[in-house]
Amino acid sequence: MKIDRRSFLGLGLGAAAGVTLSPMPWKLTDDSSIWSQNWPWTPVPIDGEVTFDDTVCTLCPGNCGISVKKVNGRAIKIEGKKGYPVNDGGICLHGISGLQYLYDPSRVRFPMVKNGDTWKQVSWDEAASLVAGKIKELKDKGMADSVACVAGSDKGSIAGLYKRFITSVGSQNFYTVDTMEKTWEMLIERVHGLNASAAFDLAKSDYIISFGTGFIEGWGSPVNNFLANSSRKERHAKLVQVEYRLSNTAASADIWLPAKPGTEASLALGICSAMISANLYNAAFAQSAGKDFEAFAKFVNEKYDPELVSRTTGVDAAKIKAVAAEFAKAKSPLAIAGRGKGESAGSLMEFAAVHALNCLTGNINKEGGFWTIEQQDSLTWPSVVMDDSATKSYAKPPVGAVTSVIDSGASGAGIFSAVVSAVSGGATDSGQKVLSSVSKLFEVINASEKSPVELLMVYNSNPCFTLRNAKVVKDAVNKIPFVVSFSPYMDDTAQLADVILPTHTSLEMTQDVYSGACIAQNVIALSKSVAVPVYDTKHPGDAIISLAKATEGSVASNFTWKTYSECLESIMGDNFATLSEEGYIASELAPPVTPLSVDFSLFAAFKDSISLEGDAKSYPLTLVPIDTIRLASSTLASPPFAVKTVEDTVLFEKDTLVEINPETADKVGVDDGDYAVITTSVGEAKVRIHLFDGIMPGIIAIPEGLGHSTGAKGEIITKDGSPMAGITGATSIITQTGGVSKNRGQLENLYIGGKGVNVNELIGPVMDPASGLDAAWGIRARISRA
Amino acid sequence: MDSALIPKGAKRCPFPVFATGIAVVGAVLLWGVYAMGLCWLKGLNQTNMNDYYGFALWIWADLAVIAIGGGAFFTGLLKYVFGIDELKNIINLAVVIGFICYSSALLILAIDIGQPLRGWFIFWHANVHSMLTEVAFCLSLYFSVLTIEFVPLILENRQIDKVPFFHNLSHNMHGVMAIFAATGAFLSCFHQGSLGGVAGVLYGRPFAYREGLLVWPWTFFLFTWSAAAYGPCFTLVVTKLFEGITRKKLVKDNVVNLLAKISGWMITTYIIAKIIDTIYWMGVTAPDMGFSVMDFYSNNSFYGIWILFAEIVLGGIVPAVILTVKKYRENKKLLLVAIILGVFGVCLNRWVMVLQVMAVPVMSFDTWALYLPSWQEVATTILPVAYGIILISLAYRYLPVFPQEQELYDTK
Amino acid sequence: MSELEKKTESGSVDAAKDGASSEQKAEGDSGVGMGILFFIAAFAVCFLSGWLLFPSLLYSKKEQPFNFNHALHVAETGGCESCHSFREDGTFAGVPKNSSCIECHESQLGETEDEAIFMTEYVEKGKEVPWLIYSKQPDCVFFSHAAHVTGAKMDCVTCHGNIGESTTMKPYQENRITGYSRDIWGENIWGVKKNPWDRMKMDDCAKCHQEETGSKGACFQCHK
Amino acid sequence: MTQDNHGKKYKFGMVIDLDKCTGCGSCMVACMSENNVPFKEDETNKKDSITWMRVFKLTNGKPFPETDICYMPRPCMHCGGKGDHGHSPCVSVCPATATDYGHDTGIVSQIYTRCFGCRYCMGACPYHARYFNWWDPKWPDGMEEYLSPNVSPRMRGVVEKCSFCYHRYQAARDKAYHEERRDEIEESEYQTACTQACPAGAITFGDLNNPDHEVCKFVNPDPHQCGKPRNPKAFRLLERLQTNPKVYYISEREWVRKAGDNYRDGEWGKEIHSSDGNSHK
Repeated sequence: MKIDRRSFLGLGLGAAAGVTLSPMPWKLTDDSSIWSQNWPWTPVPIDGEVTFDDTVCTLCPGNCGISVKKVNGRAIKIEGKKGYPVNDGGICLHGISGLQYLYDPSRVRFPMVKNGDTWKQVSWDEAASLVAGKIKELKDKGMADSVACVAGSDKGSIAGLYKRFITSVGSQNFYTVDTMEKTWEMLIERVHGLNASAAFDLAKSDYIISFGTGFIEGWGSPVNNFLANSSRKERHAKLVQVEYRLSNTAASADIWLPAKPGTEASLALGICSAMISANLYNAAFAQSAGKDFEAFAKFVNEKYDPELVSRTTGVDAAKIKAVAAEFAKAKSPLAIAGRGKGESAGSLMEFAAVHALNCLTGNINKEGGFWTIEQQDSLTWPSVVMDDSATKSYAKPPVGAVTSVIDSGASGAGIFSAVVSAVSGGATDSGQKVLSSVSKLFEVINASEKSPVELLMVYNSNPCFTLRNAKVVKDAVNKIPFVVSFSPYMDDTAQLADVILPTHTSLEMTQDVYSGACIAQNVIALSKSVAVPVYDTKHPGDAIISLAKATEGSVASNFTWKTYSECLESIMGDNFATLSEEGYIASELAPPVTPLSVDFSLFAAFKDSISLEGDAKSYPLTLVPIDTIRLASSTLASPPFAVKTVEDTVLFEKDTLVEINPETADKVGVDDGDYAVITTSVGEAKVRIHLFDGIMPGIIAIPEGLGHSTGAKGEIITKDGSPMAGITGATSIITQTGGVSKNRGQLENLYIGGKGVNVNELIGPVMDPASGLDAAWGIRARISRA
Repeated sequence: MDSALIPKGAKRCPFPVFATGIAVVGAVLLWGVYAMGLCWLKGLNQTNMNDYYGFALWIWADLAVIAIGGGAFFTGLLKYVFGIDELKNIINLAVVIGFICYSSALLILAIDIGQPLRGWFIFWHANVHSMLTEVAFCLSLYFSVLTIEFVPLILENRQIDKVPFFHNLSHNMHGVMAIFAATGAFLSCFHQGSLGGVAGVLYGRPFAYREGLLVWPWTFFLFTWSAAAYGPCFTLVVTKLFEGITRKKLVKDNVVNLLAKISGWMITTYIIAKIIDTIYWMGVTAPDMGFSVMDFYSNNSFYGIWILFAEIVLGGIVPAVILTVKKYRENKKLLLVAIILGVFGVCLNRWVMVLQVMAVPVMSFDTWALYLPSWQEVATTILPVAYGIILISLAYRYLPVFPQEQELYDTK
Repeated sequence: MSELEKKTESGSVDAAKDGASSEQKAEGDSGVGMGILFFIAAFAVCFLSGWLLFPSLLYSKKEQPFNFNHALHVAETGGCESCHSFREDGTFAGVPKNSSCIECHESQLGETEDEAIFMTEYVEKGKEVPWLIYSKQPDCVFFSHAAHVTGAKMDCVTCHGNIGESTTMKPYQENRITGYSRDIWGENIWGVKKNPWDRMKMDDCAKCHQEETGSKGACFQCHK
Repeated sequence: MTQDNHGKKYKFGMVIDLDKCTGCGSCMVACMSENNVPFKEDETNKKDSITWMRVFKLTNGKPFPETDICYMPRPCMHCGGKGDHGHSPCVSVCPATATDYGHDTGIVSQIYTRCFGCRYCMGACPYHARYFNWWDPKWPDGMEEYLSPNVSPRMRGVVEKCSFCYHRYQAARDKAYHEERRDEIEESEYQTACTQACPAGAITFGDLNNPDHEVCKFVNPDPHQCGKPRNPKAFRLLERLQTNPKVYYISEREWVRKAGDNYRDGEWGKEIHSSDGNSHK
């Protein structure tokens, strides 16, 4: 048979015709496009029954009520809980992103011990006995006071347990990260003689003067303030914002008073002066409740006449008087202080100057006014038992002890002690109240040749990121021989730890929650676990209880509960049953039984605002942080969704952008988008320039919440040597899982980590002589083109 | 070596020289193919396009090659429908260029879409209101027509022609070519127009939007007209290029001058229409939407009013004058300047109607969006050029593209 | 370069041959005959494999975890709704979960092997049965049972066929390329349908919508 | 296709009070979380960052201390198009009918599985409301667990945009059908995720055809002028382009209202008559 070209032609044509007339090409065309519609690497979430689980968000002290939407029991979305007293359905962007914290790539999957450059997986028991062993060793040597703990706050039962642990061991070294709430508490103690927290009834006030607060930028209880701000707009209640930069709050305000930075207190006293001289203050209240009012009146009239104040602040005297008149005439005027989000303590005397305005109107403990909320001890702890060595060690003062000196005018120099928080995990009843500061702690460690702290426990805080002069804090942490982190994430501090005992994230655990953040409400709530723990983590309460048990002796005897939930039930008393059922208990605010007194002598003791670090010659500009709600700047880093909302004028690629006025830019010789170097006495950083008309010339503003490190350096060795992965808690409920990024074998969060500059590496702490706490709100700086 | 395939009596460079040349261009082609593969496998993240620049370099290249490939339909129209017979001496080249341009355009479109496997949805699930649907239908139909027009030329290859069947087929196809040319001209008119319509209908984009007739904006007609006007310029540029490279005369001057003259008059009429359109747009259309002309040409680092000047004066009026005035047209150098400017002008017009449209901010608080293509985009844009060079070289070497070549050679 | 050279060379050799063969036209008949023969052979092979082999390659077959007798359950419970019910929010629960099965199957009912598998493998282990859903629509589809069953009062049979009368579960066939159940395209490889439930492609939805409501409906009506 | 929106069953729309908006970003995140929007390591190139709801920051351009800023949340405008007939800029250009106008709801759909990624609609949209999936969506290990089944995750190579949370409308209809209400839906039953989340209560959502709905009361749309707001403090973005959006903005601030459209020198504040007979203000 001869096969020629015709045969081939026939073969080809025949095949083509045969295929064309069969369904194959047509079906394949259709199917290949359907394949592209269902790519196996694009996930397909499984449908099912929808349920809602209500709980309380604990990402920030705002504590909003949230509803977690679930499909087949799998949490898919977080929404604000309608009708909840704090937020009534509203929710902030971090709260919505809550589920991203569950699966954060930097989450620590299991307990780990640092071994040179690597991390080794250990069991919970191994980890606990390792830490307990160290503590026992120190205790045996009589060095129990060298055990310290830094916690995010001292509110609630979990913080109580950690404090109780430190106390049981025999140490006073329990520290919390100080916020404006602490300063307000100290102020109330000094001015009104009350053991109470401050609260502001912003939703009902008809005239608010805010001294640099980020009223709608995360200050106080963020969502509650958003609601208050909108209700304010509806009620045509006025907001006056005193700030050197057109922040979102300033933009939302009716009157923006751009006072020079650092002169806010003077402006407040200027308004006081205007009110007193025009006889616009609540004379009846000042006379009946006030002590030393006359001295204060004389003081402000002499030193803070509006004309004088106008010169220092740069705010027109007529404007000062006008605001004073409006403020005085308002039905429920309110003055608030606490810069930015109020995440640092701030200056006590500055707060005092602002609070003088509230005291002049007498709008205290009334609707729409300033409230003193007595601190309730709703938890009943069994008293702490200490053995001899613990008692001995406990007598030693804390490493970070500070004294606060207030020159209270006529009455001369005096020392007053601040309150050790009422929600103590079992302080001894010696009544000794010692003030300490976490910034001071690290300062002392750094200054000492050998660290006075031998063992540091870090719970619910990230001091290596959030404290001013973070680099120095890191040095101090490195100096401490043994550091135990309870962080769920490989954050800036956990990276420096020797042992990590990873705890649950907020959605995975139950805890008691108390209204705070200066909200004029009384709410106690139970935040419930709404998600199965994703990794081999423990409830922080259980973690410390098991550590106490491993420590044995008197320490263990103070922790007789089997689990945290048993502990919570027993110490909460009657509230527990109600909370388990209702979720929260809200009660009306009630004024204190005793009539309010005001000691005006403190206000008259105002001298100067906290001056900034650095000399004006080498550092001609002022560097201040910008607080924005879109970036978390406290213990937790922002979740990917929140980072996505950050404008390209704040963060671009991996660079922080700083705001400066075009006028300043001209002088310095930089332009929009340029690279520049900021230098302060603390450090320097490369940034990019963003020109903004709304900022006062002479100021550089830098966003907070950036500059997190990426995560763990060094390899992680699992027990069985298998690559680190594995979600232990939940079963996979997604049919197709292809689009997952490769596990790096490292605990890195590249969505926020490694981006931008940490403000705290440019700004150092400044001790407020009045409170002993850190009152830094900026630093002197210079900037030059890079 | 390959002499058996080369048209009888035609002088071609030695095969190794040819092969080397093809290999060099082939390397560029492979680079383009590699980039194309990246785009298909990894997706369009390989480009520098973004959500503001959904249409970019490729779409410009697409529009530009179709515009300059317009010589095929217009020359075809003139020859077969209007019976201008001299043009038979250049029609083959016009068809080859057309074929290259249109196949390139289709290839570019296939790379440009995010889901190539679903590309056929444009036919199957067509939305008749979309200009792009019109483009897709006319483009692919006209490409089929061009293929049919190209086939007889291939069949004229010395060896193929020896087969009686092919010989007869070729002969018969020539006979009916007028019908195809007419169909092609009609289809081409439409899709050239609909490509113009693509930008013109965007009433959310004041820079591009034009009023018009029925469903077709003025840009529809301007695009058709400009393709007809400038397409022959490109045919002539390629002719001149060939003549330069081969150092041979391939087309007689009278043919060149005729096509140049027709092109000149077409450009003249086009540019008048374009100027009227521009003035109306500046004076009525854009102001109605709240824009002054200079809003479109200021506050950015690239798009200045120069681009409008370059398009209308350099790319329009200048070639129009040169090509319409006999004295200038017959000056070889001026002619070359004119046809090059013409090609530049029409390409610039397409650039403006794609890239500047995307760049101009519309919301008062939006900013200009400028973009630089990635290497993958550049490579895939060069890919059709390399492909075109190879195909046209092969055609020139093995097919009787220039019917007058022999005659001109002999007279020399 | 050399390759190109070779190709062209062989091409020209071919061409030369071609010239030769065309001259030997006398033998043309047999050449044409062979061509036709090859044409028919190739056509037949491709045509048949496209029709017969292709479908069997395209689909994979999977057995259900165990057999389920619909007819029996319908007889016992009285209708589809007793197991395939709506949730309170109007969503359709689809295939019931074990929790609703064990309302009746508290303990093993009957002696069938399938029942035993159900009890020992799933109920006792607290595992849901991984049923393979014949009528499963892709992720892009939002199908409202409420609109069709409650709103338009349609019968289950219209779309699902007579599955309620079946006593055994047919093997589940899955398109290897798309991952779709074969029931979406239908048994017939050309997609030809006799009954409304034979095929469940979008066009089938649209056809019915057109007939019943006068409009195919907007895309979002059924897509998500 | 030449039906009018007026008198149709529903015409869903949104009103955003720009004076209440604080720029907090909750709406953006609520949207991303509700709609399975993916995220990348670097999202700072805003021209390649999928944000169905995007909050723009506007400034009045004046020097310190006269400066003012305003945040403007921008979802998809769900344009009715010229004459409000449903020929939205994007719908009319899509070659494959992957985006269409729902005449019963006024909502512009986007069908990811139909879209083949030509991006013509993105060019057509002056609001930059449409986004292309340049990348395969990827979630960190395990994070896909939070994906919602109500919105299908998009694959690489297709366009996506705000749908006014259409799946919530679908769910509300399911419930209405189930309760034998046919598809009569209460105002509160269908609210978008951003509306629900906004802690400032700046966003209102509802049926513009229903005078009892808040949105209608706020802006008082004029049915004879394609829904143009009759409230003088309300405006629509780029009104003069005749895209006829269904998203309205309210502000007491004049500069903000002016920023909502383009005006040539001297035009602002005057009644503008365009050559096609439509009047604008």
